[in-house]
Amino acid sequence: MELGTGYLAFVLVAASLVLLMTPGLALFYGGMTRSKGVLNMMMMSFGAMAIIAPIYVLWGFSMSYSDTLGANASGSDIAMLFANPFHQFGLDGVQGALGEDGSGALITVGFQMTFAIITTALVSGAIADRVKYSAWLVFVPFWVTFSYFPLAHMVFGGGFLSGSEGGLADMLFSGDGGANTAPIDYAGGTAVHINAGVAGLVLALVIGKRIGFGTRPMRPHNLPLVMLGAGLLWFGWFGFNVGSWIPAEGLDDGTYWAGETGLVWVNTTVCAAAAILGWIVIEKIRDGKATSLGAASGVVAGLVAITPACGALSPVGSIILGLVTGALCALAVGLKYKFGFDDSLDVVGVHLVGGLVGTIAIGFLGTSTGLFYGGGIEQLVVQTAIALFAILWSGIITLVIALAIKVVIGWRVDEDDEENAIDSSEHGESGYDLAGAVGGRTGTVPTTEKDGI
Amino acid sequence: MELGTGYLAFVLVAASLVLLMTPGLALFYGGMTRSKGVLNMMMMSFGAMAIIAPIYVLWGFSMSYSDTLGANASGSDIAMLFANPFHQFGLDGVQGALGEDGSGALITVGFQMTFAIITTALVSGAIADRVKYSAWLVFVPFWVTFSYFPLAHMVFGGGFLSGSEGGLADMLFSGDGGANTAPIDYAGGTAVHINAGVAGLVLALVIGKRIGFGTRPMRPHNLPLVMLGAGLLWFGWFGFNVGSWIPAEGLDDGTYWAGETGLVWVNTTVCAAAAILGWIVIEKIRDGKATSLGAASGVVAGLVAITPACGALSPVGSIILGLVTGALCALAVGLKYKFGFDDSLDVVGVHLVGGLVGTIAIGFLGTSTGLFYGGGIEQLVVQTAIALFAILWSGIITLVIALAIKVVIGWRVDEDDEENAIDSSEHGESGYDLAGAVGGRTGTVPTTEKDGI
Amino acid sequence: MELGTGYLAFVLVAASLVLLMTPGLALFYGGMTRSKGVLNMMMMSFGAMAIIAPIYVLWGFSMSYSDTLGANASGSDIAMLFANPFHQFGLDGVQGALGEDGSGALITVGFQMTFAIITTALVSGAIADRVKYSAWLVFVPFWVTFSYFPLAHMVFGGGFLSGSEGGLADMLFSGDGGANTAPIDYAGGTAVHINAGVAGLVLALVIGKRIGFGTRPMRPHNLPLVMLGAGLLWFGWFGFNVGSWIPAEGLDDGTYWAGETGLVWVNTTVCAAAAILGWIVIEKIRDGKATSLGAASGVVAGLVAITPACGALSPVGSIILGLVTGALCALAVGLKYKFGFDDSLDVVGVHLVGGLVGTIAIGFLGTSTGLFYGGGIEQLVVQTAIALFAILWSGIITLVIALAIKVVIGWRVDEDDEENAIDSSEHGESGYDLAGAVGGRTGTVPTTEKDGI
Amino acid sequence: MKLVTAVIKPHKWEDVREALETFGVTGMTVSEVSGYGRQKGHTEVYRGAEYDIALVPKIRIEIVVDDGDADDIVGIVVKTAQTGRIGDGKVWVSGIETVVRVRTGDRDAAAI
Amino acid sequence: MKLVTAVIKPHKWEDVREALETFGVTGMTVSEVSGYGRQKGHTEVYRGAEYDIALVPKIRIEIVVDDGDADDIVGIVVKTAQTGRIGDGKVWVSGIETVVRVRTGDRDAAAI
Amino acid sequence: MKLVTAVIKPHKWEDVREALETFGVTGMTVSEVSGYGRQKGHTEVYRGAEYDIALVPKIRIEIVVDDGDADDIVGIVVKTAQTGRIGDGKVWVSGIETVVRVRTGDRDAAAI
Ligand SMILES: Nc1ncnc2c1ncn2[C@@H]1O[C@H](COP(=O)(O)OP(=O)(O)O)[C@@H](O)[C@H]1O
Ligand SMILES: Nc1ncnc2c1ncn2[C@@H]1O[C@H](COP(=O)(O)OP(=O)(O)O)[C@@H](O)[C@H]1O
Ligand SMILES: Nc1ncnc2c1ncn2[C@@H]1O[C@H](COP(=O)(O)OP(=O)(O)O)[C@@H](O)[C@H]1O
Repeated sequence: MELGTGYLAFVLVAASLVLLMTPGLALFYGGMTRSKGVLNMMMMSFGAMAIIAPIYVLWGFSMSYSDTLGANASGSDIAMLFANPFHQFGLDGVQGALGEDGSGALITVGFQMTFAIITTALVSGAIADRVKYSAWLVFVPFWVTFSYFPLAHMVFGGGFLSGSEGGLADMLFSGDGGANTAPIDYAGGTAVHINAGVAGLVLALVIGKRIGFGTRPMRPHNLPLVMLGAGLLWFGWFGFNVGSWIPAEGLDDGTYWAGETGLVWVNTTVCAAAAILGWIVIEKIRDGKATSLGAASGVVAGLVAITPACGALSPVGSIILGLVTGALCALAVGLKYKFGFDDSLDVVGVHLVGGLVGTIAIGFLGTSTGLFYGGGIEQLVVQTAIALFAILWSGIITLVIALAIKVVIGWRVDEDDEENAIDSSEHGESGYDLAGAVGGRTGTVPTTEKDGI
Repeated sequence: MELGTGYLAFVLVAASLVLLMTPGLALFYGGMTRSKGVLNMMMMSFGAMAIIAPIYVLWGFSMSYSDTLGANASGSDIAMLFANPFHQFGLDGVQGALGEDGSGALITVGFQMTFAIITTALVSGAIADRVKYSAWLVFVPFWVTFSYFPLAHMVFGGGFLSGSEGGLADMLFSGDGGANTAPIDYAGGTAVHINAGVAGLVLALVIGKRIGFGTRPMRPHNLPLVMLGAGLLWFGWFGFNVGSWIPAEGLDDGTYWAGETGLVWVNTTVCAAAAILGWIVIEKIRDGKATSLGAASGVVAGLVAITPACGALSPVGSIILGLVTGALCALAVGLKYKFGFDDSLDVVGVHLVGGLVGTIAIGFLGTSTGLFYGGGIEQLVVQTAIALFAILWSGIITLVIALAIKVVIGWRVDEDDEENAIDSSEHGESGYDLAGAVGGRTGTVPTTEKDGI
Repeated sequence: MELGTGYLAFVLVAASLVLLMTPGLALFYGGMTRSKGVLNMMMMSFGAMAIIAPIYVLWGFSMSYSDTLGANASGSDIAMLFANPFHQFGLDGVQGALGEDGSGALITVGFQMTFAIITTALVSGAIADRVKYSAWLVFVPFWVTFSYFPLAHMVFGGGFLSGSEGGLADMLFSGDGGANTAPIDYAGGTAVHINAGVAGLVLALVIGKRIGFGTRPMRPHNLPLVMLGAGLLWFGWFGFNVGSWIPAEGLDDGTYWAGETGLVWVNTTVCAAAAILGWIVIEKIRDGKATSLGAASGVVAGLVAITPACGALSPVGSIILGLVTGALCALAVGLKYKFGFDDSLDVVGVHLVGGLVGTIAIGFLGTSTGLFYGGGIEQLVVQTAIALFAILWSGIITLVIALAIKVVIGWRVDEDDEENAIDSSEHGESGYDLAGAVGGRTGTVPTTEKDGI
Repeated sequence: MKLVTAVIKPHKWEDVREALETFGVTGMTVSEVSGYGRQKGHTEVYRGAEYDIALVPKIRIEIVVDDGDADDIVGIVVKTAQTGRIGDGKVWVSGIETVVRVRTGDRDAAAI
Repeated sequence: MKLVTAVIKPHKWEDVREALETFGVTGMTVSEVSGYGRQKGHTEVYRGAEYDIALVPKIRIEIVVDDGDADDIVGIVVKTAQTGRIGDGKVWVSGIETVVRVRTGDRDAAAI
Repeated sequence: MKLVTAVIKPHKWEDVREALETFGVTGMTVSEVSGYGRQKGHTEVYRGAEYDIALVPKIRIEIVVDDGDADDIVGIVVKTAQTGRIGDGKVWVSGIETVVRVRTGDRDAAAI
């Protein structure tokens, strides 16, 4: 079977699905904050969309992929870390513009763009309810440029964390030119989840706790919204994982595509499902009750863990990964109270922990090279190495940006505004006005002198 | 035109769409309960996802399809009812795992898995606001195993309710080896909707009424959520119906696929639309007003009815089916007050009635064999027969499981907890905390001694 | 690469995506009204779905496309404006019904049907909270028949606003039979957005203001719902724009499809993103704060503007278009206060203004024929001409229908009902009943004598 | 004139309303409030963090009545709202100086 | 000191607030309540089941005032909130012993 | 018996509750209200239309107490709810004639 347009049609859909993940995340996160911060939380995601999509066209794609998809890089060392941002600036020379030979390169651009957006939006969960919107809008372009694009290049663009010559795996496990044990990261355990999780941790530390953290109630204000968000994320994740299939030499026909995408789809689903189980079982044991927030969190944790592993495990292996991840993340979300950092919506507990579990689990559960399937220790070492490198890279870059912003413009809103309502002080709005027939229990006449154009 | 990867790309999308239906259903149902039970309602759907996806990999697929997709069955009588659960246990031997010849078998597994999930989740609407979550989690695996998998095998897997030799239709209408009048059930009027509807009825009878049913107000707490759910269900249903196309001998090229999927898409849409009309017209006449709950219910009723019929009717026939179904279901939802059973969210009135109407209507409106198109009475008889058989099968199986659970662990939560709030007693949460700046009108400090890992 | 089934699979998905836009719009609009009108607002969208889908099968498709897709038209002048509604009444003779040669014609019918629905639903935003539901249900079929179907025929069906012989562009810029400068409207800047925007304006003028407009607070009651709606609209818009690709002679292979759809996808996304920026920058300057309603509105404004232009601009051009549109629409939504018409949810400010900007911008930014790319003035003139013609057509048709309804049945609900709650008076419902454990703070026993069937 | 204020369990509201209607009370003003008292709230758990929800939902009813009716009305509320379980609520009576019907300007007995 | 409690129609709130402000009232406490009275509620229908919604939304205003202002304030509220249609609401006055401004501890006249 | 009514800032509710509990108050009734006063609201902007939100969220607490405790309780509330910033709220005291515990029918001192 030829690969044909079916494969590209799916990637078009996949790009759309991943784009939907960011509004989905906005709901997932928004429902989890207090009602006075729901809009600010959602606006962080929408702000990431607003800024990153144009940036991706301008230099993001070039910086992540231009060497490999466009002309060849010089082969210099820096090219292992990121590609030339100016080489295909503004998508210059990327094929597929109107009237040109298509080849689907712009479909890939679209698909990859959505990854940059959602990864950055994920970070915002760590800093709910206390940050100047302007500071966030400054953080976004710097972080995506210096943390995400390079890691995407390293992992997906043939750079340092891929199996390429001169890469990390090559340093570890190939003697003189022999093939190395290629790192496995199907859809972004490292570049996406570990990256976002570490960034969340660093931001939470640099920015500090919400007023009243650990002493005042801060419970989710709208759990149906959280569950809706989890549902949309799950749906979108099929784009994320299944759409990440790439034709490799000799494995580029439609039959192979059908086999592998089917596997990825099933693995993605059963891992998320099993992670619900893992999470709520821990809750039942520890707290006495299975919660809906736990179920929604389990969905996301399972999806995070299967992200790097979805092409490397069997469906049964994916069930096991899901159970383990759900349970571990359910325990990990308590760490912030122990260590006293206010990772408000558990970016660390879900994305860093889930990303680590998924990335490293491949060393055990990978059907070709995992320990449990008779593989050696190499894959496990390689997986651990790329995870650690991603932690380091993201940690350092994020720290530098976060401190710079702290010094130059400051992160925190005014204390009074934080106490009162960040939605009102930062956005001049409030999320809900549900009072029956009052039509706003408050308020006077809109200033009709406002002139419009 | 070759069938190519386009067909499989659509099935991948379709599987994702049907997966989304379950969170969509959770919203549809959740919005319809009282606010104190919204999370419990949604958790029944999420619990179905958590349990059934892994089960489907372990024995569900094998039990539904292994004989036909894998090796041949023995041809024994029991094989008309269900396939061997252990034959492809854990998807063992299902082609498409990594590195194997793909053929898309795993895409099919994914697609079918989502049917098992949504069918089971549908049942939960009958028992809102009063059931132990643990009892539901026990019910799910037994019911899906003994009611859904067998019916799926019988209808879709070449078993007793398909056109196969030795099947029900064969018993009725084929003399000595001649071709029988094959039953028509495109995407699951019997296995899905009649099955879920009957199960809902049986559970409602076994479990009993909510405290205050018929005497206290129990109106939907969030109708925009209900309409959102209806919208997502409609969207997902395109996966459900259109994705159910299967290449048959001689009808397996891309041109035929394009023709039939287009027809199915259009029929699905117009039937749902017409059923809105049917429903709200009845409301206007009977109650004086067209309601949004009526419109949302009409959407679902129309989609239920077109499920078995979407490939067999003309678009104009589908409009007629929609009008009739919408009207009938609008009348049928009143039955529970008349007969005094508390089918809380009308699984019977919508899914059982809608499923019956759709399944039987094929005998009249089917363009090839329906009475109105000059066909004989055979199709009508066959359709009625499979509907009755599905009612019987589902009714008996559900009754046995429901009574066993009643005796062994009991279905109902404590009366006080039911009066107070099931979300709180079963899940330790409450759905909303919208109070402006209070950040929880209630509550004290989170117990920060909780230790995490 | 052959076009194959991948292209058609995408259109099937695209049709489903566009169908989802209408519930998405219902949320977007519903969240923006006061809470006492949320259901009425959503019901206008659902009513449009209920009525238009069947109509489209009956005469809509025939009236829009039958001449070009079916048999040839007579070539009469009226055929430039609309096709024969009875030629393919009930889809009679449209290929693709069961057992026929497919060719995907019914997939196209489905896709186009969703355009008719969403366009009509868009109009309802101008008349929130004050209109009899029956008046709306009467307006819908007349408007879609006389305003939308003809404009769709003119723009997409080879009629007066396409590049066809005897069309508007031909009148302007082709001398003796030479090729004219064909108008560019990829997915409906004129037929969809200008059309809906003008209709909204006319209705707002004919129907008059809400009681208290400009003097009483009328702020959005549920902004997370608005943002969810915007997210779903964005997602659905990929179907709208990308699915609008049509194979043209010589440009009908898969490679060309992949190139152009990739471009359309990227343009759609970056324009929406940039329009968020454009909108919130204006807000920041004018009001001091970037709002979530502004961001959500920016998304929609950007999507509106890129609708006609998505195939004609470069990605960088699309960013510019987005910035400009976002800013202009942010200013334009104030006009209604200045001129004193109550276009409640800014159909004019967003769809008319956005549609005009996008349609006309092609004259500047179009990479083949735009002024900034060395093209002449012709494209700009043609674009302006089709926009003006669409304004005229829609304006006149809408005015006639609106006045007729005003005279015959009247548009407005009773003043008391408007003050009190239109959801209650028109639909007998209220949107929310969130009160914790009360289960409805109000109400008595449901009338159980209601008889059902 | 007297003002009777009653704080009761939400699911008793319908019964109380009916009993008062039967007695002849034609109007009252109702609000949703939260009660704090012997009846303890419950515990909620969000990602492992426990919240002690101290307040329980209650319905608060205000009834302006003629001096002579106050005792009867208190009696009716107490009787109808009683379940005998902790948290049934309180009823209290205070004096008011005047009451006016906004629609007509009528005062006191004529106003209710 | 007196406490004036007014229950009025929601859409009259803005007018009442403005009138009171003009008179010189600098503070009040407002809540959303439901009223039960001569003004009947409406009927809702969900899947054919009718609900008789007995309560109608009202706004409840509490104003602590100097003894001498009470009558004027009652008059203003009655005048501004009046539409002449059933359901316009009630206003009642009761005596209070003392009022304290939390911020300063000031009492009575100085506290409002 | 006395009724102490306190209108305070929402984020002070927890502190006030604890202080009252320590003092020995075993019950109260709480509602979410909006305050209008010297503390001005804020401005919201929706698509360029400005809304002057005059009301700010407050918590209203009602406590029925023994005559002798009223002063102490007012003092505790004032002390705990004080931030010294405009908008801290008011506390007022009025006399009530009787209070009944619904569960038991107990009256007055025995009822609270
Ligand atoms: N001193 C009080 N002042 C005002 N309201 C009170 C007081 N004590 C209790 N309440 C109200 O009465 C309700 C029931 O009181 P609680 O002590 O729980 O039970 P019971 O009245 O049966 O002893 C409380 O939830 C609260 O709303
Ligand atoms: N006896 C009462 N005590 C307290 N509030 C009352 C009483 N009677 C009426 N109300 C309040 O006044 C509102 C208007 O009363 P209603 O009888 O409907 O109309 P009207 O005052 O015009 O005769 C009611 O909705 C209720 O909130
Ligand atoms: N005269 C009054 N009657 C009733 N409540 C009042 C009155 N004045 C103020 N309040 C309440 O007290 C709150 C605080 O009052 P405000 O004037 O803003 O500040 P402060 O009390 O610090 O001077 C108000 O929000 C309102 O709820």
